[in-house]
Amino acid sequence: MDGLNIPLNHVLLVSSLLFVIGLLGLMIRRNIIFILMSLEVMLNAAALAFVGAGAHWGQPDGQVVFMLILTVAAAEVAVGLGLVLQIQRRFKTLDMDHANRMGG
Amino acid sequence: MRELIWLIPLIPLLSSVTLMLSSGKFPRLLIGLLGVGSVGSAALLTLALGLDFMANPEVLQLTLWTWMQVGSFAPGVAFYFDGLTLVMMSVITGVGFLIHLFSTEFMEDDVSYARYFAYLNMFVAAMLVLVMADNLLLLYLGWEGVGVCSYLLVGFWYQNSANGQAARKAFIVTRIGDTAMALGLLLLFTELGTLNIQSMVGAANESWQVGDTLPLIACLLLLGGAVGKSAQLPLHTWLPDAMAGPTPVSALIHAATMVTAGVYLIARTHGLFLLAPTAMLVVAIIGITTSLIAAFTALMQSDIKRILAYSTISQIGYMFLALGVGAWTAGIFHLMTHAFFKALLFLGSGAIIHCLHHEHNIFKMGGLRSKMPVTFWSFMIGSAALAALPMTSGFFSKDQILLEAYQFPDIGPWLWFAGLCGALLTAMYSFRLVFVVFFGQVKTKPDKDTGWRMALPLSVLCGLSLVGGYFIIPVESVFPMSTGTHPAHWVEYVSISVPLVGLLLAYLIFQSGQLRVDGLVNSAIGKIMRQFWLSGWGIDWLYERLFVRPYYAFASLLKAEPVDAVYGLVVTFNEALNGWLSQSQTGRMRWYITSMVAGLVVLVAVALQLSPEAI
Amino acid sequence: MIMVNLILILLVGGLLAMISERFGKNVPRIVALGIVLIDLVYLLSQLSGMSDLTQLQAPIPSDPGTWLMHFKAEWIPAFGISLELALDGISLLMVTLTLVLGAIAVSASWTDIKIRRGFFEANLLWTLAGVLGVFMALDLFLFFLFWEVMLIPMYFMIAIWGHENRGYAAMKFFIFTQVSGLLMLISILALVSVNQSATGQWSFSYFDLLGTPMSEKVAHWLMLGFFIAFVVKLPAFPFHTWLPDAHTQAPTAGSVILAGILLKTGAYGLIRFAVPLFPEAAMDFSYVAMALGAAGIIYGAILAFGQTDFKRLIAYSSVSHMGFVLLGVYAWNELALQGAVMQMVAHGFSTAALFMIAGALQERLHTRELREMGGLWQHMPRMGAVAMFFVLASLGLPGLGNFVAEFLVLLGLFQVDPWMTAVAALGLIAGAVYSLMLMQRSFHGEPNPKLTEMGLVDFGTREMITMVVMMLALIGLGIYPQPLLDMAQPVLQSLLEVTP
Amino acid sequence: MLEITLFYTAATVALIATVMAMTRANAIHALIYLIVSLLAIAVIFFLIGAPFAAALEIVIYAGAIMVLFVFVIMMLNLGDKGDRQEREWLQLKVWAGPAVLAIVLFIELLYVISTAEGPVSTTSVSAKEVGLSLFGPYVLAVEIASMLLLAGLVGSFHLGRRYLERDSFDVENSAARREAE
Repeated sequence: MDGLNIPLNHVLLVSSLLFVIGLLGLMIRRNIIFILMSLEVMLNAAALAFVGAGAHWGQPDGQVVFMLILTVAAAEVAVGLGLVLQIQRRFKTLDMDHANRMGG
Repeated sequence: MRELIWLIPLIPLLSSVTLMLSSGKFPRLLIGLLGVGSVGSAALLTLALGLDFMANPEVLQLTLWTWMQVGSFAPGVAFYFDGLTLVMMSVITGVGFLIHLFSTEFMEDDVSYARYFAYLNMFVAAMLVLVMADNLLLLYLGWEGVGVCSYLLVGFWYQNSANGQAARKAFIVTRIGDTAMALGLLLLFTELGTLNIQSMVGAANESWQVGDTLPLIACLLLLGGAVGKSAQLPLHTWLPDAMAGPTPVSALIHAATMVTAGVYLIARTHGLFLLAPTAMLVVAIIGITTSLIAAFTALMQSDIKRILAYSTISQIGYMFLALGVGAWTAGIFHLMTHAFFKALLFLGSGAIIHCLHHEHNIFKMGGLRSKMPVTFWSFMIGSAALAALPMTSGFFSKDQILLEAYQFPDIGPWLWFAGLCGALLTAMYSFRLVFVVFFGQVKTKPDKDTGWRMALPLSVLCGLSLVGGYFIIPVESVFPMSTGTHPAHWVEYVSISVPLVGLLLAYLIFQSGQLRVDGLVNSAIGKIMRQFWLSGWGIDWLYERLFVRPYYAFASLLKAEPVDAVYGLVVTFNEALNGWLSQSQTGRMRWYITSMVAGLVVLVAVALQLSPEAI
Repeated sequence: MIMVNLILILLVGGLLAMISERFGKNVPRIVALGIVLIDLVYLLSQLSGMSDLTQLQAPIPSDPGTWLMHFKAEWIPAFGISLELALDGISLLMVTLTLVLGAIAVSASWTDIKIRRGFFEANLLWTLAGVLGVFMALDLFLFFLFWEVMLIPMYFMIAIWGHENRGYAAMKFFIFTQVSGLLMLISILALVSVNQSATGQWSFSYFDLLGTPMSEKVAHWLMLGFFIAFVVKLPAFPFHTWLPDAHTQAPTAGSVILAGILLKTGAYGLIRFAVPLFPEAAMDFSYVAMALGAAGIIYGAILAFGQTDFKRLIAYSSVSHMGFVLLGVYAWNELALQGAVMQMVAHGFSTAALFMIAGALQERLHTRELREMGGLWQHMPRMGAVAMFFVLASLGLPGLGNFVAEFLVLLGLFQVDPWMTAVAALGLIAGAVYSLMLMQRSFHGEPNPKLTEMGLVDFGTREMITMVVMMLALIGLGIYPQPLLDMAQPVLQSLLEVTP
Repeated sequence: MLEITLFYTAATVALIATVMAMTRANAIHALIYLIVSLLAIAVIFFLIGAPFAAALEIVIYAGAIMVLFVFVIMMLNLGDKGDRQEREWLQLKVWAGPAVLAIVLFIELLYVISTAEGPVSTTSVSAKEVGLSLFGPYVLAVEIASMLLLAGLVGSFHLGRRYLERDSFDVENSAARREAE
């Protein structure tokens, strides 16, 4: 099997590509639903990197961190979507550029 | 008895303080008694002291207390009394007393009677301290004290801004000289380790050679003070303006006493000047130049007090000439006689002004000979003495100065000749004044004649002006004997005859009209010269442009505080930064995220750059 | 303990004054005056128990036992911070000056404070407490603390009771002093840590920090930190720009305290800390400092001449006068130092008095603009005469304290650098120019007809008493300054021995 | 060999699906692409020897979390208007700057991971091992995660409750407004 294994840096490459795509989405989307989705993608990318690294060393720690990320994602989505509903109610739109009261 | 010398300045000082504290609540009689009485008693004490000194000519040194002591610097409040001091004190208290008496009548209608005498007494006290001081610092105290009193008295009628202007000019111009003098004091102390005049001169003779640079610098700095106070070139411009003060003030301060302080200073420190022949030469040249310039200017003036003011400048120029050629005794002698006859002339003009509703222009006067006989004779005698007609007091002193100037090496005859020209001019302008004011048509009628309080001082001063020349001043122990031989007789004859020629010229031009000068005066050059001399050789004009206006311009330029503008830049920068950064607070999430990513990119790049091995 | 009491009396007194407003609007000022006088009497009574003050032994700077008073209590021992106060001749002079001028300042604002008088008097007393602390603290941490303590109440005084542009002035004052104070804090901390690495012990005590060995470069930078803090306070050109605003906008008592006392803390700091702690660095730096001093004299005088605001003119004259102090300190010989100390005291009186006159005019005319004055002597001859006296004092008339000070400074300076002296002496001329201009525009000249209708009231008894006290003080300093010189002499002597 | 082929296929699918998800105008479409992406990542997990993670990815991520999204999108009921709006927002000028930044960041990441040598281990880490370390050395993290979930629960309940009580809220508001008038 030697030489035919999946190379670690390819896994990381995929992970970082996903991360960057998620980041790009975060930067360009104005709809808060898409922003939350982008966040999910980024979290996932990070999780992939962890799991990949864990697998590289053959240790369970990567997956443990994956699970922590999972909980964070779940909590974040729960609260985030709750906020989405509130924003829709207050501003009658999901455009985050409207929620700019903190502008200086 | 002599130990009570400190009472002499103290009495006028106390009187002055009392008058100041009275807030003008004393009756006039009491004010007059205090003002005149204090100076009178000082004069009596001086007289007693003088008699005592004549009998037993011993120098007195009296330290009241140490003013301040820092290390070896320990000037005392201490008096030094010798013949020179005695002469000065006599002039100050004697002439001072007469002028105070005169003032009681001259100022009788003034609302600020008490203030006037407070200032005048203060002046006498300060002047006495000046001449009695045994060290230069105490002398400086008196020096500045008289300056302040002069300022206060010139600007006595403060409601008129022009008077304030004149007073300020007087103080500031003399202050320029005073600052030079202060620097001289610093130099002398630093080099010689004392400011006590006697020991300083002794130390100077030990550590310096004749012709060294340091004594030259020190003497020139002291000379700066002297020319400021004595209204010599180039700091003479304040004196004509200082005539804005009450006339008795002009008589006391700006003719008899304060303006001669410079002469006194140089005479007092003659030991230093002897070490710096160049400085002496400068003194002589300044003296004779000033004398001529002022005499020309006096010839053109029409304000009676300004004529006398320029005449004073001119006469002090003679004293400087005397000092410069080493004729110390003659210089001090002329100081004394000048105090008599110039005080007489000023008081006389004061009487005229008092009786003529404050008229100053001589061409609006005329024919006063019969209306004001006392004043007329005062003027006649005063002018004769001023012009140095034979047998008057001015004759003896001025003649002596000219003769000694003639003997001065190298340029002596030139100095003598210039002095003669001055004497000619002096005779002309002084008798021009007499002829215009007292002869001819009556143009303004006097509404009163002088009372006894005016007449008495005038008479006494008349007498002094006549016989003052026979006084022998007790300064032979103070100054080195002049060693010159007697010059040829023709020199003496010329010296005697020149004033008479001047008198004759004045008569022909201003009285009989036989000598017509209209053509000369009205020619193009004549007009220009006339204007030029009238304005005092344009020196005021020059200073106005050289110093006053640039200073004003500079001050108004700086008023905006350029330094603060620099700090303002910091503020502006911060405000700009604030504006810029708060604009970046758009409140838009995408903008924040993008900024964060940009920051992240930079941070990662920096981290990679800084420690690539960490990966 | 005496020194602690001196400060505590003022601190507690401030609280009392604040509370006393409940008993009537005019009670706080009486309380405040009483507190300051009690403090002054307390100080004098404690001193009279001591040996003859003119026979002071020379305190060895590094040996607290030789000082007039010394108090030390532990505070934060872990860092070597203690409550250390000490008094020598110079501090004693300054403390006395502070209390005398403090009483005068209370009197100066007797009537012109209309709102929250209790709090005003409290701030005044707290400022005084801070100043006393600055003059007595010899633990650098404590010194810094007091340095800040005197700043904050002063800020309130300007910001709450000041004139039309008070907010700006107060903020400017605060920022300038705060930033410079921060530099000093950095220097203090650095100095302490340098000392710690040399001796292995943390200590903020002046006595331990004297003679800390350090490299030339370090000494230079640390000295600069102290120097800037002190010259901003002094203030010296070009750090002076806070002063005209602060002085002009402050209420009368504030101006009196600012000009009379607060500026002196800067000079005191230079003499006590900036030079002795870093003797070599300070001496290397002396020409720069002296040049700043000379520049300040001339610059301040010219700007004073250009002003048309009474208080602003006096404020710039302070810049000019403080230039002499800076020159005196950095000429660093006995004559010049005595002159500097003398100038601190004399300027305290003369400028405080002029500010009081300005305050009195403002109260009567509701303006400080010189162009709207003129001929005031006619209406208020007493005030005119008093103003004339202090104007003459400030232009350095011999026989008054300022002359002695300026002459001694110039004399000392001449031995170091004659040319600098010549430049500084120009300040004497420029000083005369602006001083007389001030007199001309306010009290002399044609009476302004508008003013005649206002029914101006001359100085009353209370004002005259304060003025006469200051006049007598200046005359005393002018004709017999010896007691003061004797008091400072041993201290200066021993400080001079610290430097090479 | 099969594994490697599968890995690259899954990776490609994940990337394409993610890109599609990010660029859709319609939220439901995007969501479905996202689910595809998540499933592909689950495959990768499986391939690199983390079967437990793969299962969780499918069950929790693709199953539970995404379903939340679906519900919310349904509640919001965006419709065609929302789609048009989204298309307007996706302009090139909006893209350009962030894209540059993202590419630079990616290059930096690439530089960092380029040093990661070696293969992924073939031995899979079993759920048991994961469980042992979860409740062994990571027990504190598990506790914290539980707290986090609790907080998320409370928070979402709170936020959502107000949404459901919208009408009553508006009534209160208008009542307050009337009083103010």
